[in-house]
This record gives sequence, C-alpha cells and structure tokens, in this order.
Amino acid sequence: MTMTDQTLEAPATAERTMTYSEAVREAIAEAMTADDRVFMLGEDVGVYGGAFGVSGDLYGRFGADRIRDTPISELGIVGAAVGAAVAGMRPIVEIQFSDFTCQAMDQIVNQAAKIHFMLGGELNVPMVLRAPVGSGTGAAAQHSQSLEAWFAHVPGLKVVMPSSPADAKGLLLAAIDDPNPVIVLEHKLLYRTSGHVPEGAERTPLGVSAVRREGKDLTIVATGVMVGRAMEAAAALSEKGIEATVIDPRTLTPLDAAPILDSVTRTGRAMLVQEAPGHVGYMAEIAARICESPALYRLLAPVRRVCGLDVPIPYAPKLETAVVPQLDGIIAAATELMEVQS
Amino acid sequence: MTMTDQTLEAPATAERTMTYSEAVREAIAEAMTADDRVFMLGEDVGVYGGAFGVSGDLYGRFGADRIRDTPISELGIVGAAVGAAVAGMRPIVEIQFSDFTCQAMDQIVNQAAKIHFMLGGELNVPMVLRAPVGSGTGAAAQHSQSLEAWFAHVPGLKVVMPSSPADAKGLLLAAIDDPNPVIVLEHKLLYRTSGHVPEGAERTPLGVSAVRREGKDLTIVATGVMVGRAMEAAAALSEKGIEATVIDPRTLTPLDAAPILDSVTRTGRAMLVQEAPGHVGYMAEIAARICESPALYRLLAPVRRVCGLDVPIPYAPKLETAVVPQLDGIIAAATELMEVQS
Amino acid sequence: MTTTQTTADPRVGDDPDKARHVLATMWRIRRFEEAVDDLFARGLMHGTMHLSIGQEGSATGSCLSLRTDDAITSTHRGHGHCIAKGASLERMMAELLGKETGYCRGRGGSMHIADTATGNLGANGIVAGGIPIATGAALAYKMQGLDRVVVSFFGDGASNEGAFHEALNLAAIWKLPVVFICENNKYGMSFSTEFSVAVAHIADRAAAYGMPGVTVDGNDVEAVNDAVSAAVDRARGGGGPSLVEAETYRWKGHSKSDKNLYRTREEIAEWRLKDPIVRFEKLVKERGTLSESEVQQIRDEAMQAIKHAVVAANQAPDARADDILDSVFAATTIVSEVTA
Amino acid sequence: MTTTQTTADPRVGDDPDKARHVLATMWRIRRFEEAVDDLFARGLMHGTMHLSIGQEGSATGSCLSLRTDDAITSTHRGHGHCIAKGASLERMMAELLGKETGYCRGRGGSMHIADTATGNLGANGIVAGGIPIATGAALAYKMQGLDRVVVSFFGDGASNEGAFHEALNLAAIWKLPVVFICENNKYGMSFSTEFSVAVAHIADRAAAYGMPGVTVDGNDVEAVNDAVSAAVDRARGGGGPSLVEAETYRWKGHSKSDKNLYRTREEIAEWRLKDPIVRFEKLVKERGTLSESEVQQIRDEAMQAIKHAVVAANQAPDARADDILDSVFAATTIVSEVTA
Ligand SMILES: Cc1ncc(C[n+]2csc(CCOP(=O)(O)OP(=O)(O)O)c2C)c(N)n1
Ligand SMILES: Cc1ncc(C[n+]2csc(CCOP(=O)(O)OP(=O)(O)O)c2C)c(N)n1
Ligand SMILES: [Mg+2]
Ligand SMILES: [Mg+2]
Repeated sequence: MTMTDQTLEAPATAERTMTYSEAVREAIAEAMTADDRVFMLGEDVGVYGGAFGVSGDLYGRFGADRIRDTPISELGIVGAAVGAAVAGMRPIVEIQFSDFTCQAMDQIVNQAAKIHFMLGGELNVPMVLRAPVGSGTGAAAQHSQSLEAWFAHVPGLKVVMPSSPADAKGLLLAAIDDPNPVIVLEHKLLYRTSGHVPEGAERTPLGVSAVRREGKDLTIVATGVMVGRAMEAAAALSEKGIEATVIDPRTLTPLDAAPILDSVTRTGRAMLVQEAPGHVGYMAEIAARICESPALYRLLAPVRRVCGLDVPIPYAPKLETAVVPQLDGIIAAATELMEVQS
Repeated sequence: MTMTDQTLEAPATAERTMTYSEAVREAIAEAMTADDRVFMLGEDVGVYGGAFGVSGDLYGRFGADRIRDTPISELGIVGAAVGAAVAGMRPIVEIQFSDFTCQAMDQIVNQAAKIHFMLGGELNVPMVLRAPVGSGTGAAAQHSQSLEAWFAHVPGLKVVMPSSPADAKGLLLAAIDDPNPVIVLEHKLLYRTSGHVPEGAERTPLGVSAVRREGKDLTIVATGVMVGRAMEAAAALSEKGIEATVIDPRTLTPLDAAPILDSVTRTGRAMLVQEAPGHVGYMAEIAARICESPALYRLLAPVRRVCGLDVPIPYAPKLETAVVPQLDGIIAAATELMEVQS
Repeated sequence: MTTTQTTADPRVGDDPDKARHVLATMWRIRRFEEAVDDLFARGLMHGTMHLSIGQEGSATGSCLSLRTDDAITSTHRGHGHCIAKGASLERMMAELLGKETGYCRGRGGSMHIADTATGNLGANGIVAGGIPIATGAALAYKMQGLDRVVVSFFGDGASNEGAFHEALNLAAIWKLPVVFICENNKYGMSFSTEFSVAVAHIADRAAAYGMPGVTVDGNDVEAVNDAVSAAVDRARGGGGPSLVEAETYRWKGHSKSDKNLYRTREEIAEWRLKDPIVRFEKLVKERGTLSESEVQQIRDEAMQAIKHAVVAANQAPDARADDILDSVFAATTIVSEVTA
Repeated sequence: MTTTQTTADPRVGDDPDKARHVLATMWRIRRFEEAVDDLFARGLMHGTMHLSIGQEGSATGSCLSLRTDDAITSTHRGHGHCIAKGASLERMMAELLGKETGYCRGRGGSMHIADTATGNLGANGIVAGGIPIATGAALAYKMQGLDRVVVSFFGDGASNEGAFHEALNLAAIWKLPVVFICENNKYGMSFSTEFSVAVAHIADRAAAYGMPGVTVDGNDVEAVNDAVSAAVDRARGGGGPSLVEAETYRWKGHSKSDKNLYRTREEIAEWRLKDPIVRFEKLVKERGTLSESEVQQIRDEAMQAIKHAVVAANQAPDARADDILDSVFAATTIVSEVTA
C-alpha cells in the first residue's frame, strides 16, 4: 500500500479529547462489546487495572473471565493467547513492560509469527500483543527498552507504534480486526498525553504512514514518542525559517515507504529519529529504503539518524535523558543538516 | 577500531586445512587446555558430540564436568552460564539451533548484555554463546532462522559471524578471551566446508572487517554463508570484466565500517548480501552507514540489498532455496547494478 | 475418523470394532514411518525426521479417548499422533515429500503438520512449544462454552522446559479441560532421564500444580487408554487438567544424525521385545476378540494404505513457489478496504 | 561484616552478639526503607522502588546462615537482602539517589545493586531472573572446588516463571550448593497465591525436582535461620539444593503506583501485628538475652546510621555522563593489543 492518510490530523480544537491510555481502553472496551471472542489477559490487568493503569475499570465492566489476571508467566501467557487464537478467540495480551517479551519470544516468533505460513494456511493467529516501551521513568535498563526493530524484522508479525491517542485507539482496533498477530508498542510517556479521538469505531488502517506536517526543506521520519518531539522541533525550526515535513510510519511492518521517499525526493534532506539505540535499529531500514531508491539522487546532504546511544538505559535522571534524543538535540541536528552544502 | 586486517587471507595452497567444525572444536580444545575456567555446556554436547557434531570427541578428552550435557532448558542453561561467568568461569554455551535463543532471550539480553553496565562495572560476564544459523537443511521455519540483526542491536553484546574455518577458530578464541558476552553465529552449511587454519592460538581480533577480495568496480558486503557465495559471484563477474571488492565484516557489533566506506568511496557501487530477511536486517545498517557518510556523494547507483525474502523459511527444497540469495541471483543483481547509469 | 472410547465402555481389547481400529491405527503408524525411513535412506525425502516406531501404543491409546472435535497438539515426533487422530496418510506423505497437496502445502514438512478437520492443532519443531498452545485452546473452548478437551503430547525432555511449567500452572489455576501426556521414551535426544531429572517419574511433577499425575505402561494400549479416558472424562466434566506419563521407548535414533552412542544395543533389543503392536495382537487373539486372519487382514490393509499413499503423493504436484510472498499473512479485510 | 550462624551454634535469640546483630540488621533495613519511602514521597528520589518493610525477618535470618564469601542473588525487592549481606548503607543510598558513589555509579538504581565484596551478585529487575544466575554461580564454585554456597531469593510470583523451573532442575541434577529461598508474601503484585498457584505451599514444588522443600514462618527470624542453616549446611556438605519457603507479608504497596485494591485494610493491619522486629525484641527481652536499654541503643544506632547515609549520599557527586559510552563493555585486552 502506498496511500497516505492525512485525515487523521485532527484539529487541536476538536471537541472530544482523551488521554492515550483512555483511548487504548476505549478501543478494548468497544472491541469486547462488539465481539465476544475478544478478551484480554495479562499480569495485574484485573482489579489492579494494569501496571500503567491502562485496563483501569475494564475488570469491573467485563469481569474476571474476559479481563483475565495471569500469574507471572510471560511465555505461558503468550502461548495461551496463541492457542486461544487458533481455537477461535481474539486475545489481547498485555505484557507489563516490553522488556519482558524476552521471556515470550518463542511463542511470539517461532509460533505466532510462523504458524499461518508454516502450516500452509491451515490456521490463523488473530492475536494482539500490547506492551509499553521506552525510557523516561527512571526504571533503568531492564524496564526501558525499545525493541521494535526485533519484531519488525520477523516475517509474519505486524508491528505498530501509535504516537497519538487517536492512533492508539485506531491502530489497536485495526490490530484486533486483523487475522494475524500484531505487536502494539505503546510508549509509557505517551499514556498521560491527551488529544482528539474521533467518536465511534474509526480504524487507523495498518500499513499506512501519516504525514504529520508538510514542509519543503527537510523530511523528518520519527516513531512513537519521537513523533511529538519531532513536531515540536519542526515548530521551533519553522521560526528559524526551516520548514520540515514530519512523517510517522505508525506501522513498522508492513511499512508504507512511499510517502517517505516522495517527501525526501522533494526536500533532499532526511533526518530519522528514534529512541532505540541506532545500531541496527529501525531507522537503519528507513535509511536503506532511501538509498535504494531514486530519492538517493535528490539528496542534498547525507541522511542523518538521531537515535538513542548504543548503551543500556541508565537509572540516574540526567544520564537517562542524555542517552536518548531530546528536543534540543533534534533541533540542533536538523539545523546542522540544513547547513550541509552538497 | 578502523584498521583492516588482510593478513588473514590465507593462501588456498596453505599446508594445514580442516573443516569449519573441526576449527571450532580445535579452538574450544585449545582454550580449555590453556585455561581451567573455560568449559562448555549445552544439549547433547557430550557423548552425542553435538547436534551438528561440533563438540565431537571433546567429551572423551575433557570429561563430563567440562563438556557438560544439559537438559532441554535453554533459559536455564544460558542463565547458568551467566552465573558461572560472573563467578569467575569462562563458559561456552552451545544452543542447538539459533532459533532456540528465543527461549533464552531474557538471560542473553536483559542479564548478560546489561550486567556490566547496569551494575556500574561491578561484574563482568565473560561468556560465549555459540549457535548454528541459517537454512539449507530442510528443517523448516523453526530451525532455519538468521537472527543476527537482533543481537547486533543489543548494547552490551558482541556479535560475530565466522565465514571461514580460519575465522571460525580465530574469532572463537578472541570471543573466549573477551571479558564480555559474545554471540558466535555459525552457519550450518559451513560446518563441512574446509580451508586453511593457521597453527597455534592465532586470534582473529573482534571488530576488524576482512577485505576478502579487491576490485575497482563494485563493493560487495556479505556475512556468514553469503561471503563464499559473494566470492564465487565475484569470480564469475571477473570473467565478465567486472571487478568486485568483497568485504566480510566478521564482527557485526562492534562494526569496523571504515573499510566498507573506503571501498564504496572508490567503487561507487554497493551491494549488500545476507541470508536473513531484508526488512530491518543487518544490511540495513550497512546501507545506513553508507548514506550517512561522504561515500554517499560517490555513489554511481542506488545501494542494492540482496537478502532473504521476508518470509519464514519453507520446507520444500525448491522453496527453501528460492527464498534466500543464491549464486545466480547475486551475479544477476551485481550485473544489473553495474548497468545503472547515474 | 476416530472411534471414541470412554471409561464407560468395555476395554478396547474386548471390543472387536475398537480392537480392529486400534490395531489398524498402530499398523498404519508403523508402516508409515517405515516407509518414511526408507524414503530418507534412499535419498527420496529431504530434511529431517523423527520416528516414533515403538511408541505407537501411547499415541493410539490416547487418541482413542478423544472425539473428533477434541483437539491435540503434537511434537517433532508427531506422525503417530497425527495418524491416530485420523489424518490422511496421503496428505501427510505429500507434505513430507514437499508437495502442494500436503497438509502444509510443502511449507512445513514433518514437524509442522496440522489438520483442523481432525482436531490436530499442529506438530511443533520447538520442544514444549505446543504445551502452552494446548492450554490456550482449552481456555478458548471453555470460554466458548464447548465441552471439547485438548490433549497435549510432549516428551520427557520437554518437561524440563519453562513452557511446560508455566502452561501446567495456568491450566491448573484455570481448571482447563486439557490433558498433558508425557511420552517418556527415556531420552531427550541423547540425554537420559536418569540424568535429566531428579524424580522417579515425570508424573511426580503434577504435584507442583495440584493436579493428578499418573504413570502408565505406554506400550500397553489398554492401560494408556484407561488412564487417558479417565483424565479426559475428568477434564470434560470440569474437573480440570491431569498429567499422564506413558513410559515407552524409541527404537530408532533420535533423527538421521543419531549414532546411538548414548545407549546399548541390549537396551534397544530388550525394548523391541516390548513391541506394543505384537503385544496387542497377542492380547486380542488370546481373548478371542480378533482371529489371526482378521489380524493378518488388518496388517495387509495398512501396508496397502501406505503403498497407495506413497504412490499418490509422488504423483502430486510440487509445492508452489509463486504465491509464497502472499502466504505470510492471512488476508486482511480491513487493509483491502483501505486500499480499495 | 556478617556473623555466620550454623546449625551447631545456639539459637540466635539466645546469643547476645547474634541477637544484637540480627536486631540491628532488621532495624537498619526498616529505617533504610522508611527513609527511601520518605524521599520518594517528597520527590527527592526518582524512578520506582519496592519496599520489603514487614519482611525483614527472612532476609536477616537467611543471610545470618551465610559466610561473607557465600553469595546471594536478590530481587527487585532487594534492599533487605543487600543490607543483611553486609552492604554499605551510604553506597546503597547514593545509588538510589543517582550518585557516582553508588554501588552502580547511579546507572542501576534500586533494582540492580550488587556488591561483590559482600557476595551480593545483584538484585534483579526481572522476576526470577536471578534464579538461573545463582545456579550458575553455584556451578562455578563447585567446579572451582570452593565450599561456597549461593542463596537465591525470589518471591511467590517468581515461582510461576519458567526460569524457576529450569534452574531448580539444573541445580537438582547437578547437586549444586545453592539454596532457593522463596519469600512468599502472599502476592505477586496484585495477584494472590490463592489464585496464582494450585498448591498449598510453594515449597510443595520441591517435589518436582527431588529436593527437600520446607515452609517456615518468615517473620520468625530464628525459624528462618534454623531452616536456612540446615539447607546451607546440606549444600556445603555436597548434599545438593533445597527450597525454603518463608511466609511473610509486604506492608507497603507493591510499588508507588499501588492502590491496594486487591487486599483489605484488615489483612494489612493483621499482618502489621506480626512485625518480625517487635517479635524478636520481645523474644530476646523475655529470654533476657538483651535488655530494653540495649535494644533501645540498637534502634538509635540504626536511625543514626540511616541519617548519616542520607546526608553523606546527598553530598556525593552526581553520576558521571562523560564515560557512558565507554562503560558498555569491560575493557578487552585482546582488542587493545590489536589496535596497538
Ligand atoms: C526448544 C528446543 N530445544 C531443543 C530442540 C532440539 N531437539 C529436538 S527434539 C529434542 C529432544 C526432545 O526430547 P523429548 O522431549 O524427550 O522428546 P523425544 O524426542 O524423546 O520424543 C531436542 C533436544 C528443539 N527442537 N527445541
Ligand atoms: C519477567 C517479569 N515479569 C513481570 C515483572 C513485573 N513485576 C515486577 S515485581 C512483580 C511481582 C513479583 O511478585 P513476587 O515474585 O511474589 O515478588 P514480590 O514483589 O511479592 O516481592 C511483577 C509482576 C518483572 N519485573 N519481570
Ligand atoms: Mg524423550
Ligand atoms: Mg510476592
């Protein structure tokens, strides 16, 4: 798919606003109300309301059977979801921190991702795995990773990273509809952010990038929490007379690359922003797509990646912010990139 | 490090040749003889001699204590290696198929990779994890993956992919010496290939790319089993008057990128070959390094990735070979790339 | 088809129809795997394979306790489970030969055969990989209000994987309709249970999950069927999961590469004398349930069925490569709406 | 320093020196965590924290059975283990405050404190993450011919992780010198053991590994010490691993975000009455091992020690950011040789 959906750019003045976590919860509630096959399972998703409060009151509304608390057994939980999915249910698994998908990689990668293909189409695995990613909470190296590149690299998985409340709801609804396993990576720092969320069951289609902002000088591609920072940076750059296009792929696999390549062809400058460590990260793929395409010939400057340092996330606040891209760094990198004369 | 080591290019006529798996075994035997702290553990590494026959007679030579058979418990095995390493041993873990590292990702990624940094340097984890990668044996999707991109993306892990018997021994010896966790990915199809292996404990330093062949027209970067195919392709291309440089990074993390960038600067054409699926694979990083560097300005054609298809590895022989790069495809892609006029 | 045997019924060795079915099933498994072994030896089949020759009793006795709409998850050593649950020999053979008519369209091979029609949710190349999946399927059936039961087959070695532990605990706390059947053939590849576990019986591990654990002679079809039928009835009745350990033995090497260095010829010979098929034939003849001629006919039919399967599978078209990129994901209505 | 208690010695409540050490340790843990709780409440500490207030008995009683050169692995709720094994309060507090003088140079925080000098191989942010590591350390000591023992602390919830299962089995088949101590505080975050397991006691799970399993009152320091000393002696003597379950209770929420919706005020109040410190003070005074004034002095010293630690830690320099890229890998001689 190569179409770009800009209708999701809601006016800030829109009537209905809610937080990112409320949007996730609303999507789950609507899907569960519409379809008995949909249920949620995970650690402390019940009366506790979820480690990040996302499931909230769903336990009270849908009961212990469909908002199912589990023991601390990530491999078992995901495996149970895979089994429930092949047997006709539509499970939504919550993994408390995406770091703990490490415990469940066999069921995610060797089972869920491959079953449909490997069994010749005999079975489908319509499941959703939601997990919070990222740093910024002082939880240190084992609770702060951004592992999207791993999942995006696995054939058979679809991977989304919602960057706004509207997409948090829309992408999740689309993920639940999808007959394939979909990994939904939500950034912890976004849960409390709010924004417009359209009424009703509006889907954000999987595999469609969003152009968040149009500008002629520079193309910024950003994912997850970095989309907001890129938009802030673009606003600041605009005051300096630099107009940036900001593109949010939203779905990392399958990737809708056309809008990115079109924009880079126009601007000649590409800056790629992610929180994850740069080395072999997702933005390497975006860089590769650019230099494999005719857009390469239009580059006025080398592609610039602005990524997390190749280090585990440290605990101390100053160190934690120092190792991932912050607003100033993004603005500085963009300014530098504009100064390059080819 | 940015130096390039070409001395490792052994003359084909060299006196001492052995197979890739014999070279791995020799490295383990020499390390175990030289250092009591070194031992090996894994499933069926003992009397069975290893699923791919790599440990062979080591059990008979070193006994059950140091060539330690384990139950089928990958997470436990790797965790035990981490614990043994922090307590002063130098474990070498064999995982029967690299696909099963999925079971052990927590101990590899959340523990081994992070302990040194996360604990402020209080502990080191000098362990080696060896695992066979790749397709070509008709073992299907759960026994044929190439997951190097995952490990290369994890700060705190070093990752090597030996492509020759000499490097299979040299890189493993260097990995055992290293005070950090090193992932050694050996390709199944290489185990039976043979080549020159220098006498004695000659190390192949980690973090040093090898230029396997020099040519002015085209730069081919290849990893693992694809290095041999790239060399064959280069020979065939040479007959057509196309001279290719072939570079084998050998260590994926930390990457010695300079020789690649230097070569691309000279040739203006880059072809990147790996067995793993292309999307968000390791070669995306190489492409990114190129288009982030001044080499970008010297490109006469878009960078070309020749990778596995984004599908799980199928069982049927024809399908299995169809989804990963083969010699003809590599030659064809190179020829096409040479025809591009910028 | 599978004939179901419940605890209510007479024992299988006393019921001519059941006995015929059981014997025919065991012979079909034996002959199928001998044919596979032969095709590999002659280089007519590629990849790898894991034969269950000598273990036919546990697959057959267990599946006899199940209804067609009950489900199983199987293992890398799954031909027996697959056949006992009622799969087509021809489609199985076609799969192993990499044919388009195979159960996985030639994409999975021996370790990945699934057949929804007969309730086989799939063999698995990952040791213990099917155990959490079986647990989840049982959860689904329970939530759907169906009275289906799921049986999960796995080996002694698999009981050392974390997946075994997590799945059995989930099944126990949720009282799911699942029966865990450990086919203890004494070895996980080369590693003997003497060294791989510190318990006398794998069934002892049921204690960690508060579920019943029982060990039976896996080469005694009736004993297996009795134990599994009891566990299945319990599961169907809402009593929750059980762990059944069937003690048996693998006659052949673990896979092609096995040199049998970890066990003695004597041990293998000893177990060959405990052949579950010979034993069942003797039993039904002694009890007069089946005559020698009936038994011989069953043997002949099994042989014919396999021969036919090999011939038909060989004639089938090779697996298609043209739609491989379109086969990774199941078609998604939502996306097509968008692109439309 | 840690004073070691073996099964040979008189019970800790009867020995003035041991009693003093035990009471001082429990008070240091209690006061340290109260201070941490207060710093968080006042926004002077960031990140998250897991307090073991109410559980001081098991950490203290267990570590008393260990020599300084014995090792432990700890958990996200590890302050007590760390202090009981002899760590410096100042360096711990400095770590929680993100200081360069902290045990992890401010890079790990509360969940990652390790102290090789006192044999603490590290807290762990991953539930059950330390269990296989403890097993591996025990393997190392055994292979090195040392008579060191490793204790692995973990919670009731951790016993549902695959890592628990795999590690205990490895320790059992290899007869390793390791003692697995499950601090059962009735909840894994919000999930009660009533629902998370189907056994009466976590110690029942020892049966799956053929190792002894015992359940003790975790708030009775002497009972904990008796059970752990016996297990440690057994391990040191080559008898292999044991599983000790210490039943206790967490007074505070799981972490900052906890609203205690999953338990009643009454339950918390009831357990507060079982305070391991009050109980031990009562015991030593009744037995005349320590006088009230001695007890009061111990309390005061603990309070002073914590106050000092907070002051000193606050004065320490913040964690350095300049060498962060050089801290990912331990320096490797081999590579420097090459670059030279
Ligand atoms: C997770 C995982 N680890 C290792 C293997 C390699 N392997 C395949 S079968 C096998 C032995 C399994 O033993 P058991 O569970 O007893 O089954 P059996 O082969 O005896 O039927 C091993 C180690 C695997 N396929 N998956
Ligand atoms: C693998 C993993 N899963 C989940 C979590 C989140 N988590 C942290 S502590 C905790 C509860 C642990 O319960 P228990 O083992 O009983 O220890 P307790 O907190 O009660 O001391 C959970 C679910 C984690 N840190 N690691
Ligand atoms: Mg077995
Ligand atoms: Mg607990």
